[in-house]
Amino acid sequence: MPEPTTLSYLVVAALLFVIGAFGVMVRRNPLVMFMCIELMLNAVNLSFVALARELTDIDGQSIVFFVLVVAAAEVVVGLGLIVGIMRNRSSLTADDLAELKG
Amino acid sequence: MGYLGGFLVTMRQHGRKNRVTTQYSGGRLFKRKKRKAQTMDEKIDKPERLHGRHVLNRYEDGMEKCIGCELCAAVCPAKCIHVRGADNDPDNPTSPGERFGWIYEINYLRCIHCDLCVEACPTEAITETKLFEFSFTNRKDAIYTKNELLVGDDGKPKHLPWEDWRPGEDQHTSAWMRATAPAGDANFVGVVSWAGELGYGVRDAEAEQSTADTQTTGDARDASVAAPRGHQ
Amino acid sequence: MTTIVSAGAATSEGGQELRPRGEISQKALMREAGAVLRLSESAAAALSDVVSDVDEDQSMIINMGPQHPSTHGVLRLMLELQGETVLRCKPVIGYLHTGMEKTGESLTYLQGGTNVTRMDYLSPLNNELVFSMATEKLLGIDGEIPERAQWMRMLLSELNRMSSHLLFLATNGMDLGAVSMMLYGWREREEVLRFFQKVTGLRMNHNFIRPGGLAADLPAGWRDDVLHLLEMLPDRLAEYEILMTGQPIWRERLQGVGVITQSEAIALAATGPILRSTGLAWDLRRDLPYLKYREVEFDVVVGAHGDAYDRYAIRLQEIRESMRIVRQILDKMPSGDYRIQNKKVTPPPRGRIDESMEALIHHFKIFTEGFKVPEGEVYVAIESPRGEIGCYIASDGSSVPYRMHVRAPSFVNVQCLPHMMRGGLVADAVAVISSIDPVLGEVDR
Amino acid sequence: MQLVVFVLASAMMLVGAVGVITRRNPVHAALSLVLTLFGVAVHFVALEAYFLAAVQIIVYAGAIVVLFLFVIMLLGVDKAEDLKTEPLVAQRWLAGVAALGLLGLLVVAVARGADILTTRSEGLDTAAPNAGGDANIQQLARSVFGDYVVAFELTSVLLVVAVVGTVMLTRKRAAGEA
Amino acid sequence: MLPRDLSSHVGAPSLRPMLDPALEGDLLWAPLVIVILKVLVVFVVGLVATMLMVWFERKVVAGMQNRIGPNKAGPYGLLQTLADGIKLFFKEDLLPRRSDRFVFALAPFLSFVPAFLSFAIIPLGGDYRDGNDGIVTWFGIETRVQLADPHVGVLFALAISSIAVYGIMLAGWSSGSKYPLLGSVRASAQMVSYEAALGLSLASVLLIAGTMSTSGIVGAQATLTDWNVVATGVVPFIIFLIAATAELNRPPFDLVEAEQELVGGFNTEYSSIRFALFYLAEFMNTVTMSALIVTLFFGGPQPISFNGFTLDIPFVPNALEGTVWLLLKVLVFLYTYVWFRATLPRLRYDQLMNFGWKVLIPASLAWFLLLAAQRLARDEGWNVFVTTAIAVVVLAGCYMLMQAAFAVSNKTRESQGAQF
Amino acid sequence: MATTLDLPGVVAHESHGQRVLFVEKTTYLAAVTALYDAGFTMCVDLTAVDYLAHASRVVPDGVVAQRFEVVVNLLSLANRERVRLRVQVGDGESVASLFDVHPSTEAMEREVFDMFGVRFDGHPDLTRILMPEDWDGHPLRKDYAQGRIPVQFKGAAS
Repeated sequence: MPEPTTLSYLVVAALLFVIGAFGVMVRRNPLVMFMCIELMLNAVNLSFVALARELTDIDGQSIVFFVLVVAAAEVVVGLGLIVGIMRNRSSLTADDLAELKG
Repeated sequence: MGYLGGFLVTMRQHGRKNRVTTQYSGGRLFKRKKRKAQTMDEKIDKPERLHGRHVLNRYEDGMEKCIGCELCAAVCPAKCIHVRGADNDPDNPTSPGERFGWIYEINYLRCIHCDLCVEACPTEAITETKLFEFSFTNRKDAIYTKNELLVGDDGKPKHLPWEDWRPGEDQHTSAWMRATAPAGDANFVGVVSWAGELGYGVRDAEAEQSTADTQTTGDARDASVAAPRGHQ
Repeated sequence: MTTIVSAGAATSEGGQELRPRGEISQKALMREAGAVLRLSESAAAALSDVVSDVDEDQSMIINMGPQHPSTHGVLRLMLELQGETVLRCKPVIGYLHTGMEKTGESLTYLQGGTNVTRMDYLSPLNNELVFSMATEKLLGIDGEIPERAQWMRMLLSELNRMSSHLLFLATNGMDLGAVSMMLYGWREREEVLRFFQKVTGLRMNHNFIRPGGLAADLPAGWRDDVLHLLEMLPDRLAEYEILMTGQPIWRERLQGVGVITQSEAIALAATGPILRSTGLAWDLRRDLPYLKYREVEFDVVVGAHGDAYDRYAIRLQEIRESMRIVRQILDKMPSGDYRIQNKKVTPPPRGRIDESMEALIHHFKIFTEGFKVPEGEVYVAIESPRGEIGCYIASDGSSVPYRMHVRAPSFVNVQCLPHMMRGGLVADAVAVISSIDPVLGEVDR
Repeated sequence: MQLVVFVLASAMMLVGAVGVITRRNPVHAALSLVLTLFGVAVHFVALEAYFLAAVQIIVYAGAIVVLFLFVIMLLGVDKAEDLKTEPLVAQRWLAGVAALGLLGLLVVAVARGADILTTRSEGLDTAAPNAGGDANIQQLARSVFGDYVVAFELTSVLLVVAVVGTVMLTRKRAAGEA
Repeated sequence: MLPRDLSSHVGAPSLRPMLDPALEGDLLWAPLVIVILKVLVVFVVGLVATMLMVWFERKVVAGMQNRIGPNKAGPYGLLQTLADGIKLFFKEDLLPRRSDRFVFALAPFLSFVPAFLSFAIIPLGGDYRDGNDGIVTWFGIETRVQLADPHVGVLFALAISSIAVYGIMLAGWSSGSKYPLLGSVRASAQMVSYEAALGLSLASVLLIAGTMSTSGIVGAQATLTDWNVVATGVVPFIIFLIAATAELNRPPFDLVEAEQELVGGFNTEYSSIRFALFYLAEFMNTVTMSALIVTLFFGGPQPISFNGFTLDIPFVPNALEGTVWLLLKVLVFLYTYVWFRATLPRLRYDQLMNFGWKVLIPASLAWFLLLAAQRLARDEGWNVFVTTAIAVVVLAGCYMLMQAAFAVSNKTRESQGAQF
Repeated sequence: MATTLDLPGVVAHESHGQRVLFVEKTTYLAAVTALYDAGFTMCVDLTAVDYLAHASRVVPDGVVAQRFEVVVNLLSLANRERVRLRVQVGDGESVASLFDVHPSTEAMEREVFDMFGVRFDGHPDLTRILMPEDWDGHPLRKDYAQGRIPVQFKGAAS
């Protein structure tokens, strides 16, 4: 049985990233857009880990660790923003955020 | 530490005998271990005055006590008693006197067991047993007719299939009647003035309480009639 | 006639329900939010805890009841919540309305006890007592009730107070999640009820206290049974103190919850432990004494904060006070009649029926048509475990009350709920309902 | 064995990802996201990044998505989004084209390095001295707390800033405040 | 004899160490059968344990409340759970009209599966004595009495417990009704909050044990003084116990399903077998969590051993004795959980959150830092007492700072009203 | 004991040792307010009686008996005394609500409205309280037809 190579991991990661990017462009619910960003981050994480093993370098995993933390921070702030905006309006799409321009 | 004190309280309950519930299997006995099942199956003793389901009593000679006067039906706040009297056949009387209770029905879906009927009955015909554990599967069963209410030839209440009945629970069927008999008149406390029941004979009246209340002085008459309560 | 579809689409209580914010004017909202005190709109607005600037889509109206584990029956509270905070509350009652006041108009005074006893089913003897006392007052025999009957009534009334408060402790514990307390409370109450069962033949709904006295004398050995209760309870109460009062979580849950001030309580005619929790020592047993309460010593327990904890503590302490009274009753119980020997009211002794035809006729008359009560009207109130229970009877001279009204303490006390709940959490709502200790049979009658 | 795991995990991941962008209900989208995260975690395990796999689940699935769901429930925005109407003309087509372009780009990039990547290397140095069974974790710890300690401290600052900022954001304004 | 040091295996990436030492080397049928058997046994044991746990809880709580408890189905009511399960199985499966059908159906499994998963890493027995590290030999094959022993075992448990929130949360949300929704909002906040405390108190154990593998943690607790409850100084254990109770949604932290407040919370709309799954999951989780506590703090299957003296259970072979010990220790904690339930009133939601964030998390963090300081002092050769004292002073300063912050915040709240 | 109210249409009376004031509808609110000032701060009970079937009842001189009578029980906590007000209300008439003086009458007045159909002017929320919203009639009126479900018996219909 052939074993998956690093290349295959990278291809899968690329697919994941593209799906995420497409989602960000298409969806209008900011919550779902956030989720799509998470997809993209995960794609990157996956390639980092795959390459870390490929290159016998633990740094790839360290980066992923940082990405996880930053992702958490990002989600917290993002959701905070959404909650803040939602306080004043009942439905929310990304278009409504345009009002923030002032 | 207030947090922990409660733990001791709950823990302490384990061995205690002050249980709320008792082992009860609804009268079912396990076939193989009959004896064990019985010991597992505790019922709490019922007080004498308990208001349970009614019985229609007979005199010691087997005659029915009910005379069909409908007083019980009249006083029933729930209107759950239906009585019709009829004239006795002089040759084969059902009850002493002219009339007897021809139809006697109690709808137990309505009965509130206030026992006013027992107090009202002039002949002590209707009294209440200590039995309340009966569950019906249809409304018809809940309507007891004279057939079910009347005591048997031994003076004991009929044991219907849906009633959970243990030996000894048929005693003191007239306790409430005896308790309310003096109607507050101290002169009548302890005075037996009712006819005997089939199977039990004349039951003693409830002992008067003035004597039991040792702090107070009952009058001489009370003391004289103080008799042990009749556990027949 | 509404169609079935519309009846199915919404619940049928219509105007009795809490209306959504969008459907009421700001003014009405102020008034409603000021709920209990029904202050003027400006005064309500000045109250900082009146939340009026909430959007409707941020709040949610939720039904607590009529089927809800901790509404003590079929009380229905409509709560407007923001998150878990209660903004508004409206009790909707009537789900247990059985027309007992109307029924009372067709039952004779002799049968009436079976009716009123079912109102506050947790303290049936107090209901019977107030009904009997009102009847006796109408009959003009209230001064002639035998001593023993009065002491017996007091004994039963106090024991009933104990059983009712024990049940309160049980349900209060359960509502706050202390499940064991529930069973302990029921367990001790059961002991009291067993005594009642010995005396009256029934655990509840006794119909034992009747106009003119009591149905029967105390059974032999009653003194031992009462002493047994008095011996057993202090230890158990001490256990409750450890389990509940001593428990910091318990105190946290109750202290400062459901606060009501004295003036509010008076304005809402709240009586019983609710009024006393605000620091006002008002107890009809002491302040407008009836029976022989003048001759016994007891303290009126009062709180200071008017919160749920005070109400809990008051009831717990009142059990002890009741025990104190019962102990004195044991000492002072006289002998004699347990029922007035007024031929008009009391049926003749069974022994006399056989002796005299007159007695028999008299017996028949009392049990068929009852005794006639002179025309007039009267209001008598006593202290039930829940507060002032009053009985208003108007008689037209016949043997059934022309109008029999019971002033149910729970019915009035439930009005305090919206006020006590405002600003609390859902969990507090449960504690507050519990601390009111409503009996829905009495609320709806 | 490895291949089976790889295929299954990839399938999970991609199905989840497609779910995220196609499910109209945000809660369903979030659930799909969890599926993806699990797939990624399985990949991590297969790639010997055990610690990251666990952290991936704890942080992503256990906290971030829960936070998503919490907000969705709190705000009650769980109404289905209308995917039929497009706010901008041909947005979807353009997005599709852009995505395809991106994919092409990535594939080209990967393919450029394909010849090195298709060869197997030694893998991570799991036989670190005194590592015991936790080689991966110890190595990671050395890296994070040694080489990248400044970055680590910065992230912690970032987290604090994020928390404080969010608290300020969601705070209800007092009556007087603007 | 295969190499013990499994990690010394270098080479192709592999899942093997995650699974079982028996799978080491070439794939053979016998080990595979053993693994499958173990999976089966663990599953069955889990189910039976849950069943007995329900019975145990009901019986013990009944005892504490002066009741009898189940006594009809089977001897002493042992089969009551089975009877209930059968009854629930045949009940109508209701699907509320406003529910989200897919999620509604999925949620019970999301709750049920993690409950069983975390059982996989618990060492269920094995001989840990005399330097044995719990490996037993079955049919000539070395294996652990444990389904899996991943290196990140403890993290695995944490991960699973963070997954467990989904079942409850989604159940409440998908019911499409208000009380369950309130329940699930409570659930998500509560479980995420207490997970932090759980993880932090775990960190103390990991600091002492120096490994994340459960068998490794057990192996390090040979004598009574080595038990982590002693080694970490009780506090992490207490925090863990409390946080675990909250994580399990058991009284007094059962706000999620608070019957008296939320009519059952997240499972209000559930009936039939779906409800049974929730019910089972809850009790399964209790068993698992007790086992985890025993593993982490009380030496798991290790016998009680002190100062060279080992308490030996007679007539039980060493290989089995571990299981007996584990069972006994787990029983103690099961009893504790039941005891909690029988004794404590339920906390209010805000009190719960306050307790979690303002007491448990700071406390566990502080204790962890204290332990870390001690460890550092020992490693660096500093005076342990002085270091500890300094650490305590610093922590006390932090505590005071925190209290001051709370005081200020409360003051502002009082003057300006709550701002959240 | 507060002195008799100095208001027109108030007739003092005593019933079984209890103080009763017959108050006219017009002075009802004023009387309650005056009593409130005199210390009767708690409105313990408010109910009504429908005297349709007992029109010949005895009322003191100067009081015109009407079909309904609203009965209000006031309590003075300070003086420990009670006073009862009886207000004659004709069929279809309404009386003033005590709500502004005694908020406790909110539910009581609703109950009286529900049971007797007596309306209270100025009550903030005069809806039915015990009966369902779509109920016909007012049950405690004497002319309200009482339904009866026959008790089931085996032998004969009763």
